[in-house]
Amino acid sequence: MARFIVRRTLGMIAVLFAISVIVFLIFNVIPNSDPAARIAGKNANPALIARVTTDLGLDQPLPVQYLTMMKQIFTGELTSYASSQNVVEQIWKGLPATFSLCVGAAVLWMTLAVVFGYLSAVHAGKFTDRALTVLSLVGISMPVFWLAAILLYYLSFKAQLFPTSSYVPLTKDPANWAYHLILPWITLAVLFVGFYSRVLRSNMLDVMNEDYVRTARAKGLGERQIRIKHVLRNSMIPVITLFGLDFGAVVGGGAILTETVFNLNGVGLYAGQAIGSLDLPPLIGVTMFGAFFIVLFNTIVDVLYAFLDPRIRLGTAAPA
Amino acid sequence: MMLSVENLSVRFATDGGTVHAVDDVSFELAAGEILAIVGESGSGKSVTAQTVLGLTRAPNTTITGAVRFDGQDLTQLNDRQLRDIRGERIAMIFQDPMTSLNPVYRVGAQIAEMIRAHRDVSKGEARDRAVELLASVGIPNPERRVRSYPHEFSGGMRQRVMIAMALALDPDVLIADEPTTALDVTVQAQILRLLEKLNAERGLAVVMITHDLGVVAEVADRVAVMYAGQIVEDATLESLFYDPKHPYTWGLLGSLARLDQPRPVRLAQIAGQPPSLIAPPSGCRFAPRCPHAFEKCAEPPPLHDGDRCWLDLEQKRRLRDVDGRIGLRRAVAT
Amino acid sequence: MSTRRKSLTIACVTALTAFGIAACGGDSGGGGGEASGGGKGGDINVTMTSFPDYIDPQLSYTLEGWEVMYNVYTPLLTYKHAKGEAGTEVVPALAKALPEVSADGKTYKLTLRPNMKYSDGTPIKASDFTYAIQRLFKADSGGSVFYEPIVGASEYAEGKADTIAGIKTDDATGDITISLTEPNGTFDGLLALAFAAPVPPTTPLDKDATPKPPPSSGPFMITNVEAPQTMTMERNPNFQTVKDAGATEVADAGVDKITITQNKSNSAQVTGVQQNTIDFMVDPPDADRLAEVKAKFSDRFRMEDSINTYYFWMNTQTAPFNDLKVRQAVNYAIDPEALNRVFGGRLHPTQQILPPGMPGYEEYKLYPGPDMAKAKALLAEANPADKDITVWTDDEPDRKRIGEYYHDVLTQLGFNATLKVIAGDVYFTTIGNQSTPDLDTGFSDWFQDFPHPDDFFRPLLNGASILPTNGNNFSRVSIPELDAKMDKLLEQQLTDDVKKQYAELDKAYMEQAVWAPYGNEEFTTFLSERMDFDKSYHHLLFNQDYSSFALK
Amino acid sequence: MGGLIGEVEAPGEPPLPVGVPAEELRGSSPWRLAWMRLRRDRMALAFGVLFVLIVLVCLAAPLWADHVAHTGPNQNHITDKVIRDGQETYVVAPDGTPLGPGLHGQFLLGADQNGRDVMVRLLYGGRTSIFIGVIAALVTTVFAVLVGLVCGYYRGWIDAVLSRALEVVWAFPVLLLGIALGTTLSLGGLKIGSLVVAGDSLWIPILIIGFVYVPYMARPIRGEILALREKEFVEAAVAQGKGPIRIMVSELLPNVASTIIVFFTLNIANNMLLESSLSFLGAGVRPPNASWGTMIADGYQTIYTAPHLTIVPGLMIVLTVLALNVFGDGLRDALDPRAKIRLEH
Repeated sequence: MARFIVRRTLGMIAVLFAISVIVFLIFNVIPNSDPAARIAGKNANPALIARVTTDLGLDQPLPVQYLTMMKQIFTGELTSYASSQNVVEQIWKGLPATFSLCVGAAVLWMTLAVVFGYLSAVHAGKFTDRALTVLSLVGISMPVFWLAAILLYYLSFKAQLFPTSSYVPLTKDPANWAYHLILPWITLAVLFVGFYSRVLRSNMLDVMNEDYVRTARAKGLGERQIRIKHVLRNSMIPVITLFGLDFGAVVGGGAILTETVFNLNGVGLYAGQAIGSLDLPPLIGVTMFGAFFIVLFNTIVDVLYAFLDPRIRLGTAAPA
Repeated sequence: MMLSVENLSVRFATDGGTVHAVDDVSFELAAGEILAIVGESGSGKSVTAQTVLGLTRAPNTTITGAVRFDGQDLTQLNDRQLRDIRGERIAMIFQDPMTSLNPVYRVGAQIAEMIRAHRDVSKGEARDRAVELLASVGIPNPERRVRSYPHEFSGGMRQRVMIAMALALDPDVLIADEPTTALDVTVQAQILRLLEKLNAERGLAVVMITHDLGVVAEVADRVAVMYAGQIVEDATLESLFYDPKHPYTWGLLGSLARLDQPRPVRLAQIAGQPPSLIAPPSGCRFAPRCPHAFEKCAEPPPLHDGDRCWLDLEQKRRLRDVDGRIGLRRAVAT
Repeated sequence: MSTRRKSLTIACVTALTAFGIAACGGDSGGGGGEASGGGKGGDINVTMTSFPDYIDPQLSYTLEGWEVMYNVYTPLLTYKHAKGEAGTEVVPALAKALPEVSADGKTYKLTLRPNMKYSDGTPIKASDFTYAIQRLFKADSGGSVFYEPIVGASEYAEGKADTIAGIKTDDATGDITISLTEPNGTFDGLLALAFAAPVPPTTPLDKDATPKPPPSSGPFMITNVEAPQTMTMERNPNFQTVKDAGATEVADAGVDKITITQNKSNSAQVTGVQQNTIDFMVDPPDADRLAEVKAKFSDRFRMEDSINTYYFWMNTQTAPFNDLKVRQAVNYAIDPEALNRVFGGRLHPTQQILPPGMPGYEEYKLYPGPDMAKAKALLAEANPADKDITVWTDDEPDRKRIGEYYHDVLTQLGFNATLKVIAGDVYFTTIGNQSTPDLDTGFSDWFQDFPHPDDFFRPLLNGASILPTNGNNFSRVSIPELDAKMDKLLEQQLTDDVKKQYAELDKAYMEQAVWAPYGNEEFTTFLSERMDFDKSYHHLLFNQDYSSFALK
Repeated sequence: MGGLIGEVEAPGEPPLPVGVPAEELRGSSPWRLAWMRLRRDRMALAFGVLFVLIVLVCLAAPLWADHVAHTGPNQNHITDKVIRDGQETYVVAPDGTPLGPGLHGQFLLGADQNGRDVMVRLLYGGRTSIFIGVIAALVTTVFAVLVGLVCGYYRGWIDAVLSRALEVVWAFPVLLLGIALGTTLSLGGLKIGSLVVAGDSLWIPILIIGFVYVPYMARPIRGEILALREKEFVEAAVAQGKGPIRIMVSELLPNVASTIIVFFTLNIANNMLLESSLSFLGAGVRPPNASWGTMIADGYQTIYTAPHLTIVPGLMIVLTVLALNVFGDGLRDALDPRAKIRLEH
């Protein structure tokens, strides 16, 4: 097991390194987005621009600039060119909002997905199953930001049931915290509820025909106990794998849209702004933050896979 | 009488039409007796066995007839009542041990689960009982192996676990649905020894479903031969092997490779295919493949004193003799 | 002045999250508290769509930033705390009187008022002014360009000298002498900017002081900053020392505490002020909410003039816009009424360079329109060979729509126009960079740095302002005789005759149709119920004057 | 009971499906079987037809523009006037509120803030969105199949390198990568050798979306090819001296054809969703051309006064993507009944 973890961490570092290089190159290739010119202000003369360039070390060769930037990330000094705010600090400040959104949405979509998937599998073919299938398919087909706009317009504005967008810290006012996050949770969760419930449904239908389910019945277990302890338990393995990958992707950047529309000042919103203003330091910071989570959760999923399904021995090639 | 099946019929409604898997099957199982049900695949023997424990109940199934056990008709019990029988009074083991155990739970836990489903015992007690059971079926150092997962056992060992699980609540009847088919010969023998020991020591009545006459010869007290959903012969072991009454049985015996005789050029086999169960032929179902069929066979023969065939006893004994062995000779231009 | 708002919003979305009910961001501290605090004071709540770029007098260079600095850091001179044109007059502040200017106009003498104290009690010394100017250069501030005429400034900037030769101060007597390399009629105005506001030497010389702003010399002091979400300003206890020293022109605070919060949703701000959970919103309500606000809240809402001009620049050095007729055709084709709708009726139509409220403004219209037929006729006459042009605009929602309108007008005129919409933050540096290809025409706006006509003509139309990077003369206008006239006028003080000549300069440029100007954006004052609507006023240079906030 | 194959006395003949007359099964390829299954799936077919209908309607955009609405998609009519129930009304009122929907040829769905006809833009926008969705799916398929084949066939270090590359693209937050590339390329366009792509051409969103989804498709294809690689018929082909290219194309590719087709349809749906997200964040289709995503972004500014400007384009996306998803599902069940293909979201 330890060997496996070491191998995967090395893989993770390699991937993160590759991503940091890619982002660095993408943004250094943009024509005339030279940060020095921008900082020097509107009617700066060449002398002032030259001074700003040397101060920011932008006249160094690219590799040197890249190394200094990487050093700044790990020492937490990375500051944005546009607004001179410390990037690491801003990301740190955005964490509560992003995590509240992602974790809350994850809990919502996993519970609903399991309930919907279980119901439509148990009542396969009947009305409940068909209704839930249609609902899931519609759920998969909706653009996240559009759903957010519609929910905000009808529920928050017209019906005034929910407050407007913006994040209320959990520590200050838990009730308000949840109240402000209900719509964002729903928006983020709808897509995954649709997808996961259908994956769970087809898995459960497969598992129901397995021999060990018949054995369980022959052991005199109750139908409900069989469905939950045996059928659901085994069908959840692929769903949990998917969850690991998707949760990483959502925390890593997928939440940009939801945070932007609901104006939750989390890492996603900060990422959106960083790109809007083509500001390299925050962008590298945010992308590394995102990629770290995606790769981290990929590894967690592989390790978790072994616990979920004892047949998988760690150290062999991770499941494709 | 421990268990008696009376006129059991099982029909499945499928897209292609209604499949008459089991058609008017009746047999009895005495306490401590080992009854073998033998037949080709698709003859309905597994369906019959599973229907006894109500495992074939499904929206598209219609089950008629009765399964009398301990004064109750199991076919009429609802799911709740049936659960008190399953595992407690009648236990079952299946053909493929590789897939019959849940891969993600430890073996001990699966056994304990069954015990706690029927007895109000603590987890610890159930676990200890599981260890005893594993020992009783001959699994080495059971204290450690109880914590192993199914994929950490060989086929034979896993079948032993299944048996251990079946014995957990000291049932009266064990239904074994082709328990040795998926195992290689040496392991097969061990499993059969184990079943015989359990039958002898505990008086456990066993219904052994198999298509292997070798297994039948080794363990069975009585044998029922099934063909196309019907029992065509019901006899004691001796009379089946030495005084078989039904041509199909002759065909089965004839196609056995014999050590005590010169190797034939080609093994004899029964011509033709088992009939479609969607539109079963009227009259004797074996008639299309029976070289001795005659007009009477157009009428469906009843099962009386152990045999479902219109030939009289004398004709049977004469026609079954093929070159000094029991066999089903190709129709001679008689 | 750099773009009107240093908007960090990405494209269309965050700037205009279209609706909302509750008050601004939850962690807004004293949000929405009713009148509290002693006497006529109070604790009021202000929201901005974009937080100030820096809370540092020497670095801040956006409207939002200057609005805060005006009543926190007092320079030697300041602009009169008054409504309308009166507010463009320069009056003495920390200095006893207006500067004595030498005959050759190159030496300025001022004296600092005695025993004044910053908000943290440190005494205000004459050398603090030198320190402030030094900070401008060491911290690479955008405003340092204005103070380069001071002798020894560029040497100090490049590090060749460790003090600025041209500034002599005597802390005992408070005398300050500044010598310039050549006379500059606007220098009084420059001394009145926040850039030149003295700060104690404890302020970091070459770093942004936003995390811990320097102590204040104005009516308010900064007590808490959490950029870019929220900050609080409170009454400066030591401001009395400045008033006792005779600085009567520097207005006092009308409320005890102001909490400023960033709220990305304009609509949420509008609703907040309507429901009195927000006391003042800095930005004007969006087009789609403006009608409703005008109708229902006329008792606490009004339009305000602001000195700015919105125009389309045309590259006069390359085809097809090097032909005067083509440029005139564009002026005929543009319909200010259409663009006014993009601002929801907040655009005062115009067709000249200087905006109303700027000294030297005389209204005229050379190309009465919209007259598509005349425009097409002119274009047919000119018959430019190169019809492929690129139209540039910025991706902020209202500017994108202006760009789309202009692109459609040019297409109807027969041009083969492609629209290029780029990120707001890099727009001006991109079109200001000569190496960018296809710079034919596009959107631009200009907000005055200080109320002097030269601040419109020099950076935008003078030949010398065509720079390799960061130039603002997007039309690349270089007319030697008009440049010479501009330089001559700069040396004279702003008399009525000089204003007349600036008006003629305006018309001269428009005869060359160097731009297609279409409007001057009007700002708004929108207050909550409890605020004194009549007392509050809009300052021409610094937008809302925070010292005019008061509760009813 | 004639006609049953049973008559032929061949030892070990596997029992044929019970009760199905012989003729029907003779010589039907997997595609015919799949078509038979698909034909029975009413819902999938219905939605398939719906998708084709939407495509046709959008393709007919010029007809509607010229003959009914008499305006192009980008034409501003801010200060024009239109006759609405009797009297002349401004297309965009002085205070900036645009004309609402009404049962007229012109401005059927009303105008947007620039006075452009929303219905015309919706149809042209549909063309753009669907065009990007389909072509990007092609791009993804080509790359994914290439990578999948090469990895699966050659294995060894080529597989390791390409898989690591896939992992890097996979680890990149999809939206961040899309926006970053979108905003950067829109500034200066793309110059690869002699090939010059203008800053505002549709090819930029197409290449970005196509590229970003390659890992989602390449991984499962690689998995299947790896499994197929072990099969005897591949060894046989090698033994016959066939070159790697021929093996990959003629032996391996047909076997993953059904996976590719299923992924292709579901990929179009995902691409349209990603395109709308990118356009919403200003990094997808460049103004002034319309796509459903940009229309939602524009309409979003005035959702308070004119909600239909946001709702209608969104509904069109949902309808089209739903049609593709349902049809794709039907296709997957038909082509691969044991549904082993999982489109990992």
